[in-house]
Amino acid sequence: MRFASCTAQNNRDSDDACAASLHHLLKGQLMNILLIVILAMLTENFVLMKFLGICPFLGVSRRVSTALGMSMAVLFVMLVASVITYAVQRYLLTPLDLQYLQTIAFILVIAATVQLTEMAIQKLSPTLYQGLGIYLPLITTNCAVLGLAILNIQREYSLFEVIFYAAGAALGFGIALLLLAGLREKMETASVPQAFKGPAIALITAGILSLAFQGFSGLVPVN
Amino acid sequence: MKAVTFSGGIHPSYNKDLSSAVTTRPLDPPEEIVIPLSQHIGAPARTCVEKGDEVLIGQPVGDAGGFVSSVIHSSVSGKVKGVEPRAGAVGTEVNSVVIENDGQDRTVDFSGLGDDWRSAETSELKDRIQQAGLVGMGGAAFPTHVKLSPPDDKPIDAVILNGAECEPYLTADHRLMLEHPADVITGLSIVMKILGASQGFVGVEVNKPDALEALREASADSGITVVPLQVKYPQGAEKQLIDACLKRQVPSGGLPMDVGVVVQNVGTAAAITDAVVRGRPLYERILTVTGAGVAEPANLVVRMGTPVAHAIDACGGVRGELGKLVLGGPMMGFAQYTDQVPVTKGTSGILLLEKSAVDTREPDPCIRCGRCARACPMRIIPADIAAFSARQMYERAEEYDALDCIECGSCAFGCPSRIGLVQHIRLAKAAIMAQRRKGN
Amino acid sequence: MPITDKLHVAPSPHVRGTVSTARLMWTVVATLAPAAAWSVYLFGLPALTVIVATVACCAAGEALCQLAMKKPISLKDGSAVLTGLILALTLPPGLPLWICAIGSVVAVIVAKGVFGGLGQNLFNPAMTGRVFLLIAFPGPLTRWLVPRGTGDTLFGHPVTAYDATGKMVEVSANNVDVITGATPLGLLTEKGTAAVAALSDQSAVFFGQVNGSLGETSALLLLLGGLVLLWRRVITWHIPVSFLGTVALFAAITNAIDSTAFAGAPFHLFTGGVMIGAWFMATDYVTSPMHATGKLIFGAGCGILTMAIRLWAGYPEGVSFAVLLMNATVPLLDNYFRPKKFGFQRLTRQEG
Amino acid sequence: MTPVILPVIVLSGLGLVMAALLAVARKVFYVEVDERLEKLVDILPGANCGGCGFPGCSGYAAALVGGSAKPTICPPGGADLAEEIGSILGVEVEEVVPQVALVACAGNPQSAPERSTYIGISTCEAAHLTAGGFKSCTFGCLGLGSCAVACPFDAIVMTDNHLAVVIPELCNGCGNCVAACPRKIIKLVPAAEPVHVLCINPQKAKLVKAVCSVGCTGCKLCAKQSKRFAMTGALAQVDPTVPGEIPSHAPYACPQGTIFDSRRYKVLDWITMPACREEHEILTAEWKKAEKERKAAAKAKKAQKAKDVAREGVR
Repeated sequence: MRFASCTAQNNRDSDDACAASLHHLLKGQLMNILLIVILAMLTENFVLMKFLGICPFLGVSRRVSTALGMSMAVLFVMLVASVITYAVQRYLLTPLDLQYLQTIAFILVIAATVQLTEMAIQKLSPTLYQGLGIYLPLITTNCAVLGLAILNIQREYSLFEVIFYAAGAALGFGIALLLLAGLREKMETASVPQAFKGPAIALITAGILSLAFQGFSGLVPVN
Repeated sequence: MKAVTFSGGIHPSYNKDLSSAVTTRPLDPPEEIVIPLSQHIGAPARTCVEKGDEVLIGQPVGDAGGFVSSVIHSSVSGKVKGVEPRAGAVGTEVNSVVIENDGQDRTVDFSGLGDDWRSAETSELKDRIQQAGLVGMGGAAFPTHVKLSPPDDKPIDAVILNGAECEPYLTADHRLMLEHPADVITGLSIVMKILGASQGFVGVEVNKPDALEALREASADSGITVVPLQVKYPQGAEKQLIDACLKRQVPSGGLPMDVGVVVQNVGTAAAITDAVVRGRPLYERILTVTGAGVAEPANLVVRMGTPVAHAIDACGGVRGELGKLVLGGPMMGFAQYTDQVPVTKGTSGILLLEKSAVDTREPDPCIRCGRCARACPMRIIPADIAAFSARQMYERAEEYDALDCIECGSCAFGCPSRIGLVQHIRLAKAAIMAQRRKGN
Repeated sequence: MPITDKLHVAPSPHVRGTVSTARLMWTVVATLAPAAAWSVYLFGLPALTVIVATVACCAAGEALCQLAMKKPISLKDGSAVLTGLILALTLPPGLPLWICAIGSVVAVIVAKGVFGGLGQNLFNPAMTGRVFLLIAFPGPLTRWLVPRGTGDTLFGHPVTAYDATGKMVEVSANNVDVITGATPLGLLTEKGTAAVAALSDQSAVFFGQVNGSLGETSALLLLLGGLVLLWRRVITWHIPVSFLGTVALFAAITNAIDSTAFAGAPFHLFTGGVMIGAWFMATDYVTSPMHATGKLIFGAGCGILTMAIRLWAGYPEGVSFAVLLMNATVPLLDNYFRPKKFGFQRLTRQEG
Repeated sequence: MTPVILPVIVLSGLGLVMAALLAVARKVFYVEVDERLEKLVDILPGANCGGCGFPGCSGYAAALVGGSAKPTICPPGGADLAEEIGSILGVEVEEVVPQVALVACAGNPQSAPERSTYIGISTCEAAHLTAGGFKSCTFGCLGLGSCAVACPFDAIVMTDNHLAVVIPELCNGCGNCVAACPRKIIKLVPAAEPVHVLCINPQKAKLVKAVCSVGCTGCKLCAKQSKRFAMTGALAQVDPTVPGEIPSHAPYACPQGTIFDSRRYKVLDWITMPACREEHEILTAEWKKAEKERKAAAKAKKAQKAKDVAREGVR
């Protein structure tokens, strides 16, 4: 919207200045976006730094292929849900002074988005649908998506920033999921003691992965 | 000419000087000869003699049991004592013709083509090779006439003779090339004529300079190239030899003829000369009796069907405590449970290892050092395949190209954890093939 | 003479090379020994106790795991000792021994034992132990002794000291329990390149007359050790070269852009854990990729992450985090960057 | 507007919009699901043993719905399950004969000694492929437990004397062990069959005796006791297709002690406890003595009769 004012003036004298400011603006904006993406992806990695969305993180990290599918599903849900919840908050709840309905309204939106994704996946890729199993509908109550929607509002991000923060968060989720899936696939050929097999060793692995991600703390300052 | 090679491979201790200087000598056949009817890849031969029959040297005792099969001849003159199951080289009992040697060495009439082979029809040459019961003498024992009958859509332009003898300890091919270079070269010329190939190569590792020299002299003016090869195991593996000599890579799952090449062992080439020029079927071969477990390592000309115990006795018997008895070389040979197994067409050596040299320790866990993958001449990943195989994950093993393994043993040789990589992969291959057969 | 004894039957091959797991591990231990000895010379008893305690705890931890899992005790293979030694070399001298013990337990039990022991672990045990300690005990882990021969000031900065309760006190002859000073990387993070300008000109960093973790001191000895590993064919060149190369390149570029904010390549190469990391930690067989391409990517990843953490993140040093993070990518790297197998490409036949 | 009504309206509106969206999506992404499939998956045992030959229970269910599998081939489920499947699919079901696996080898290291020392991977397949196995008898159980690993029901015990034993009570007859045994020693037999020949070596007496003291030599003495013993070459086997009951003295007729009778011993005891064999030998001796006496008596009777006849003839 800020660009619009620039072009609308359409004044020859201010053209150069306008271009310069646009350039500056773009550079600043680009840097800002890059920082937001890195922030959401690494420094505030939803799974490994904020411990949100652990259920699908452990549930569908057995195979790299399903993990990839899950990451895509989460990316879609996070993007759509972020945008819709942003709109619901900004144009419905805030004007009507109904902010206290935030949680229930957001869950409604997220649930619908997840349902939509589920139906689409069942139609488009039955194998992936089988692989994801119960964890797909469980994105509904996935605290990562709800957490993202609420963080967007709390941080007072613009729509533009919301989209990139959501994308970064989904990428971060995807990276964590893929790394863990790779590690767990490798563990299939390891002789893990009987007592630690399955979720136990997966949790320990996730813990060490989280330790490693601590290295990213402070990489990007939070606002 | 600079020595050529392939990528990967290992440098084991060769220990060839135990026997490389010992001139070959014929071994008198024992009183009883046991000739297995299955000495080759393919269908076993059908016996064509009965108990009580008199047989001569060179007389067939078994007819080919199909196209991919081989004729088997008597290696002594005497009386057939029976046809019965006897211990074979892979541990199971094999139907064998047992012959009592009368010691007179009477032979059938050998009538060869002499120098007329140059003008003979290729079909006659091939027929003589088939009737002489020739098989690959490097170890695999694949019937030679089958190799010389490629389908029409696979034209052959090059023939390579394998004189690398990259297996440690073995010196049989070395002695053969040194003592009978002309036979080797003539055999190659016959094969080239049969296949209509324009190029002929003999690949020899440079640790046999005298053999290289002898072959160079024998092949002067024949248009055949003697190729010096770097000393590296498995330089003599078919696909690696072709890669080194011609820079052609046999495609995965393919055969040498897919790149227009046929490979024969030098021993087979000499036997081809024997069969075509002199009319002598394959009833004896050169082999090396060697290892720290034998008193006097030697190279012997041994009749097929001679129990290995007889050959060992001829070399001064066992020295010290015997741990392992291996037919073939140490890298790909077969360990035996008894010394009563007979020498067959594919037996290139008898290796005796002392008890102290046998490693009975349990393997350590894999530390993923990657030595196996770097040593693998097929550039597959033995450690991963073995890990999948050990957990019956055969589909993953297939995905990791287990079937491309040539079982050369380079991976297991260098494994710091002493893991039986070859055995794991062999099991995976067997399981994958079984699955495929089931699927079809 | 018939054979009466039962013969051994086994699948081929019937001969084996002489390399063994134990020999590889002890070779690495031996190549690390000079650097360890140097740290003992520099810091005296506090360094020695850390090394001895950590190695002993790691060995005991490993033995305990193997007892619990009813496996044969395999301390002879040297892997636990190596883990202990590497962990010790990443710790500051004078670290309380109970912290050393906790680090050792995390290293050999949590990061290795519960995964099934040698060869089964996914993360470098020593790095896991070190990162755990760094996060759990940030104070003690960043309290550095001043090495022998540098006096009461370090690079022109006053030396701070802590009393027995950990409170910072003025240095005087009577009240000093431990004399400490910031590491070169710590100085860089806090005070910028000007503070270390004098330092980077000096050969002290290279030869090791600096303070820091036991194994962060002498880049020279570590480099020599690494070269020995390369010469003995214990490791391949890929990971160290791509790790060090990436660090150098990254440092050179940032230094060229803004030399007041970013130090140059030699400084980044020879300070902190880059040397020990590139030669001894990132090259750990179990937790690094098996094949050449994967190794190059792995090394480069370590380099980039190390520099990113050093330059921008909250910690002055990033090698251990970088190695641990890249450890997590190893299965994916191994799976997607396999060597091209023989006969994969059908070559065109020559005519004739 | 009261403070209650507005939020209700807002949420209902939001819900309606979402519902409409989903309704459209359902049309676009409609997928047909066979209800019978879910029902079948529910009633199948869920052990995923693979005894039916399909990949797991869900694979079998899919094959059933697709019509490419019979309802009777689930070994753990047995006849009851077959009937249930039949009712879901609406088809008639034939009768199922419950089967159990049997390890047909009793040659422990004393009776069938090792001929070489094996070094290598500890599975039967691996040992079998290395110089034909380390056991003197190339048809004997190697005792490395590949069958026990393959058994999804833990029904196979590896004994201290290096043999595998199937516990019939635990066995569901899925046949995984049959496929796992490289020597084909394990076979499926009717669960109700009490008597078995514990050997599969088809070779002639001389060769069998050279390698094992409890192997079947093909002497045919058992076949004289019951028609149910059928000879395939030089190997006796109980023929499940022949009706009738095997007399309890039949095992005593075997000079090698190869025949096992579950009416007298549990199979695990028979394999592991020397006392069983000792008792068996005593009983055999008693039976032979009785048999001898019976024969002698019969002979005497016959002779007497012949005498009588002769006497009568004289008269």
